[in-house]
Amino acid sequence: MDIFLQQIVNGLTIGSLYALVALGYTMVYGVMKLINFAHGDLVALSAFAGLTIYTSIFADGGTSIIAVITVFMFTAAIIAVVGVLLERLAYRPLRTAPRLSAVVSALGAGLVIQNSIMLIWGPNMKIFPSDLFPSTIYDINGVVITFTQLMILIFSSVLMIALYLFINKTKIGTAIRAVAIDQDAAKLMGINVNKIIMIIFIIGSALGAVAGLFIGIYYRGITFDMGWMYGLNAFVAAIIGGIGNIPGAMFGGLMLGLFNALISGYISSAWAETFTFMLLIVVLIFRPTGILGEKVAEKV
Amino acid sequence: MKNMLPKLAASAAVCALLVTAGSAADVIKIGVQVPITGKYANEGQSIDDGVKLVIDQLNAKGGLLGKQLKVVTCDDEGKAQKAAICARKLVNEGVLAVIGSYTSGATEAAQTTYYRNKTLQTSDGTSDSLTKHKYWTFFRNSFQNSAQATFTAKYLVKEKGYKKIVVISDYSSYAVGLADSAVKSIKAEGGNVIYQGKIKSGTQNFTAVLTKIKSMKPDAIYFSGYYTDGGLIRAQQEQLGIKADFIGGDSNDNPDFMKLAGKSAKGTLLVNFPTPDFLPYDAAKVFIKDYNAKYGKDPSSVWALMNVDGLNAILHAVRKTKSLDTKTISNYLHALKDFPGITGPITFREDGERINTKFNVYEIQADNSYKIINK
Amino acid sequence: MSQYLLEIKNVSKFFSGLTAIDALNLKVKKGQIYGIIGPNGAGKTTLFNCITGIYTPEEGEILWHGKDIKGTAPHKIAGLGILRTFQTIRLFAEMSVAENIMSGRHIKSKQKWYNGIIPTPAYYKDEKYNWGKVGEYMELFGLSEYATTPAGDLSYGVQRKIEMARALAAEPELLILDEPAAGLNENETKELADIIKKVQAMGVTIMMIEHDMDMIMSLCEYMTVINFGAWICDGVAADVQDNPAVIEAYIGSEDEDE
Amino acid sequence: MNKTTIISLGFLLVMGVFPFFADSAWLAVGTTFLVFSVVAFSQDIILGRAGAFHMGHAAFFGLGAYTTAILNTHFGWPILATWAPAVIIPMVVALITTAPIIHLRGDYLLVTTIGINIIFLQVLENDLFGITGGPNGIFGIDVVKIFGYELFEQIHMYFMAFILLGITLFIMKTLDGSKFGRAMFYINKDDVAAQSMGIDLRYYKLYAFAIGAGLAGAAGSMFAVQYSAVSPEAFDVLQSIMFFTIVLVGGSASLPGVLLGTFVMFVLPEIFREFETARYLVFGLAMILTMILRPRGIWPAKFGNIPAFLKKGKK
Repeated sequence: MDIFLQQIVNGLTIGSLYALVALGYTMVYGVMKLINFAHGDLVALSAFAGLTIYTSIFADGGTSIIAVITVFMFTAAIIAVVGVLLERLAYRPLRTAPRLSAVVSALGAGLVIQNSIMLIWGPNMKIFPSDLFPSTIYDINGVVITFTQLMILIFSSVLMIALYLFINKTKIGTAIRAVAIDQDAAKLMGINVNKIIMIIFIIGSALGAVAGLFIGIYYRGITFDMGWMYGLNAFVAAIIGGIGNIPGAMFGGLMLGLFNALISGYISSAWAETFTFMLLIVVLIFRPTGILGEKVAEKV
Repeated sequence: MKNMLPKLAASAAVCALLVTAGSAADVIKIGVQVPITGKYANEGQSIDDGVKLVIDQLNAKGGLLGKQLKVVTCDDEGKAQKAAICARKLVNEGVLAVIGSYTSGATEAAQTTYYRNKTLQTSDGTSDSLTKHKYWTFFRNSFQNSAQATFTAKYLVKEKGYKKIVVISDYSSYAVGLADSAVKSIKAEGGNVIYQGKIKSGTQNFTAVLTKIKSMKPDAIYFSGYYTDGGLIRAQQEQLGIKADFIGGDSNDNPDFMKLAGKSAKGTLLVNFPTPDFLPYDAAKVFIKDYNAKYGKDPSSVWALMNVDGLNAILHAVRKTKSLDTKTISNYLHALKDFPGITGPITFREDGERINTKFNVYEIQADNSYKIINK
Repeated sequence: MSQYLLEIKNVSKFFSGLTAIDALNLKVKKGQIYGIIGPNGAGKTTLFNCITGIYTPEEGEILWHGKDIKGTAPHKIAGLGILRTFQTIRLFAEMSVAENIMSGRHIKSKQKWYNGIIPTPAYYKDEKYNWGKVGEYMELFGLSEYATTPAGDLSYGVQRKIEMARALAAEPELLILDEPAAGLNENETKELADIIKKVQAMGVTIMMIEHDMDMIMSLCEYMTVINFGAWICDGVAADVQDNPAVIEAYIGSEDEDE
Repeated sequence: MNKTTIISLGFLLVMGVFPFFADSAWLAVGTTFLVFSVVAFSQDIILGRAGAFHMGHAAFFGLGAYTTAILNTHFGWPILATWAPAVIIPMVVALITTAPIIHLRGDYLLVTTIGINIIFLQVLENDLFGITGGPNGIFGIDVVKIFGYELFEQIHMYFMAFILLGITLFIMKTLDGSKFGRAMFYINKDDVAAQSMGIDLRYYKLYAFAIGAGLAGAAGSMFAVQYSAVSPEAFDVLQSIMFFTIVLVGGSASLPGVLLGTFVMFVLPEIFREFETARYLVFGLAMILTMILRPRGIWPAKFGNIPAFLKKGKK
C-alpha cells in the first residue's frame, strides 16, 4: 500500500509540473487556436535563465527565502517578456494566414529558442545547486515526500487556484473568455484583443517559467533540448483535459502525471509513452474534444 | 520552371566545386567524425578539440614525414544516417584515418564505408559488435562492453557478495548492450538479478521505476547508462529511501554525476577504465595541462583521451613505417605491443580490439574524490 | 411506392432541450417547386440539415421514395439524388469554377479504386466525359468564361450560380436551395428565378427556403410555413398569403431580415 | 504540355545529370534528397491534399525501411522480394491505426498522429518480438541483385531512388487528375460542402493515408538499402516534423513547392554543415520568415488543373 501511495505522490509531483506547462498551451489555444510549439522551449529557457540569475546575484551568499523568491520573480518576468516578443514577432503577423502556417512558425520559433539556449549556455547539461531548497525529507508511514516536492505541490495548486479565480472573477478574465469564444464579437464590444492576447502570453509564459524553475530545482540537471519532452507531455495533458479549457489543463496534467507513474510502476516504464498515447486516443474516441472540453457544433 | 532550373544548376555547380577543392597531396588529412551538435555534443567537441591539439602540436614541430597535417571534422550528430553521409564525405576528402565516432551506433554505420575505401578508423565505441566484422581498418581505442561486464559481474557477485541485484539501462545501444552482458555475466557468476529495467534517457523523473524497485528490496543497483541520468537516479534513489549500493558503468564517470547526485554522490561506486589521474603516466598529465591551457577547461571525459590515444598510435605507426599506405600502417598497428598511450599501454588484437585493459572500481568520497576499492 | 418523392413525418429535432423542429409533416411531389417559409430561427435550415443527413432528428421519419432515410450519412444522401446549396455559400473558394462544378460529377464518376494511382483507358474516358458534362453545366449557367477563375474571386451572384451548377452537375432528383436569392440584386434574382424554372423543366424537383416573398409566391407551387419549428399552415401561394396565422408569425418577429 | 509537366521534366533532367558532376558524398546527399522527396510527396498527399494534420509520417517511412530490413536480414528474402511488403505493410498499418481517429479534427488528429509515431518508435526500441534490433537497429542489409548484377555502388542507389521519384511523380499526376485527388481537395477546402456533394470523408481520408503510407514505405525500403542500415532515431518525431515542415514551407499540394521544400529543409543544412551549431538557429528563423512572407509556402499550389477545351473565354 505504501508503494502505491508513493507512486501517487510521484505522479502528482510531475503531474503538477505538466499542469503548469499545460496551462500555457491551453490558454494560447483557447484564444488563438494555435498550438504554441515553442512553449516547451520557453520552459527550458526559464530554467537556464533562472540558474544564471541565481548564480550571478547570489554567487556565494548561500540561499535564503528572499533569494529564491527573487529568482522566481525575475525569471517569470523575463520569460513573460520573451513570450510577448514571441507572439509579436512570430505569431501576430500570421493571425490571418492559414492555420498551418502559424504551426510552422511556432515550430521554427521553438528551434530558435532551443538553439539560442545552446549557443548561449552551451550544449552541456547545466546543473542547479542542490541547496536552493532545504533537502528535508518527510517520511509518513513509509511514504516519502521531499521539501521540494511539497513546494511544487503547494505552489502549483496556489497558482492554479489563483488563475482560476482570475479568469472567472475579474473583468480581464471575463474579457479573456469573451475573446476565446468569439474574437470578432469581442472586438465589437470594445475589447482590445491584442492586449488580451498579450496578457495570455504573459500569464502562460510566467506559469511555464515557474514550472521550468521547479524542474531545475527538483531534477537539477537541465539541457537545452529538454523543453520538447515536457512540452509534448503537457500538450497531451491539455488535450486530454480539453484544450482551451483551463480546469481541463489542470485536470489533464495531474491525470497524466498519475497515469504515467502508475503505468511505469505497475506495468512497464519501457512502454509508458505508448500507454500515454493510447490513453489520449481512447479519450478522444469517446470525447473528441477532451474530458472537460465542450462539444462544438459547427454552424452549417 | 524559370526559377527552379537555375537553383538546381547552382547546387550542382556547388557540388562540382567541392569535388575539385580538396585534392592537394602535400598535406596529410585526419578525419574526425563526432557529434558536434545534439545530445552528445560536449563529448564530440571535446574529442575534436583533443585531436586538433595533438595535430597542432605536431605541426608546430614540423609535421609528419615532412608534411603538415590537417584536421577535417564532420558532425554526425550521433545519428547513424548522418554518420553514413559523414563517412562518404571524409573518404572523399582523402583522409588517412578517421577518429570517431563517439557513439557505437554512429561508428558502426560508418565502419563499412571506411573499410571498403581502405581508410583507417579508430573509435571509442564500446559495443561488442564493432569488432565482429574483423575489418583490418578498424581499431577500438577503448574497451569492449563485455570485458567491462565480466569485470563488473565478478566484482558484484564475488567481491561484494550482493544477493539481489537490479540492473537498469537506458535505450541507447551502448547501455543496453552493457546491461545485457552484465546480466549474463552476473548469472554466469551465480548471482541473482531480481529486475532488469529500462529508463528513457533525459526524462529526469525516475521515481516510478525506483518506487517499484523499492518494493523488491535490492541490495545493489547497477546502472549501465550515462551520467546525466545516473546522477539523478542516484539522487532519487536516496530520496525514496532505497538502501542499496549504486554501481555505475563507465559512462557515469563524469564530474557532472556528482553535481547531479548532490550529497547522494558519496558512497557511489563507479566501474571504469583507469582515469588519467590514477595512471602513472606523465603523458596524460601533460596532455590535460596542454588541453586546459589551450581551451580553458579540462577534457569533458576520458573518452577524449582514448581517442587521442588511437590517433597517437596511428601517427606513431606512420612515423615508424614511413608510409601512408593504410594497409602497411594497419599491419604495423596489429603487431604493436604496449605502445605507451596516455590512457595506458596499447595493444591491438587481430580484430582491432584493444586488449589487456584494466578496470577499476572507484568509490566517491565525501569531497567527491575517487578512491580505488577493488583488489 | 409512395406517390410522394419526399415525406417528412412527425419529425422533431432537439438541441440540448430546445426544440428546433416540432413534429413537422410535409410532402413533396415529384416535379414540384416546394417552398419552406417562416421567420428567422423558425427551423427551416435545421429541417434541410435533417433531410441532408447533417443532423439526425430524434423523432419521426424522413421518407424518400417511401423509404426511411433518417440518420443516413450526408454523402450517402447525395448518392440517393438529394443535393443542396447552402445559406452561407460554401464553395471551394481557392479552386477554379470548373473544378467546383466537377465536384458535382463525383458521384457520377465511374473510376475504380485503383484509378487514383493507375490510369486505365476507362479512366481517361471517364475523365473526358465528366469534364465535358462540366462544360455543359457551365454553358447552362453562363459560367464558361470563368472556367479557370478561383470561385472565391467572383461576385456573390455568380457564386450562387456556381453553387447551383455544382449541385445540378450531380444530376439530382431533388435539389434543395437554402435562400438562393439572399444577397442578390433585383436583376440577379430575376435571372435566378429563370434558372430555377429551367431546372424544373429538366425534371428536377426543388425545395427552397427563401425570404424574398415575390420570388417564392411566383415560383413555388406549394409551400409550408413554419415557426418555432412547428407547422403553421401549408397550401398554394394564395392560401398561404391570406392565412392570419402566417401574418401573425411574421409580424410577431419584427427583425425578420438580418 | 502544361506547366507542371514541363517543370517535372526539367527537374528530372537536372537530377538525371547531377550524378555525373557530383562526388560520392554529394551523391549520397542527392540520393537521400530523392528519397526524402518521395516521402515529402507522400506526406503531401495526406497533409496538402486531403488536409489531414498528420505529424507522424516518419512511422510509415520507418515501417517500410524496417520491413525490408527484417525480411532481408532475419528471413533471407532478396531485397526485390521485400518491395511489395514494404509498400503493403505500411498501407495496412496506416489503415488500422488511423481508422479509429480519422474523424478527429485538425489539431486533435495532429497530436494523435504524433502518438502513432511515438508508439512505433517505442516498438522499435523495445525490440518487440526480438526482430527490430532494439536501439541498435539492423545492420548489414543486402544490396539489390538483379539478373546476376549487384547494384551496390552509390550511383546505382541514386538511380534507383531517381526511378522511385519518377514513379511517385507519375502517381501524383494521376492522382491529381482523378476523382480521388479532387475529392481530397474538396474535403480539404470545405468538408461540409464536400459531404453534401456525395464525398465520403472517411473513405477519401483513409485513401490518402493508405497511398501516402504506401509511398513512404517504398521510400523507406530504398532508404534501408541505401544505408544498408536502419535504426530508430532516423524515424523519430523530429523527422516527422521535418516532413510536415517541408510540405508547408515549400507549398502544400504543389509539386515544385514540395521539391523546393525538401531542398531547403534537407539539402541546404547539408551545404551549411560548416556553420555547425548556429545553422539550426538560422533555420528556425528562416521557417518563421518564410511563413510570414509566404504563408502558403515558397511556391504555392495553383488550382485550375482542368482540360484545355474548357479554358475558353478570358485568360
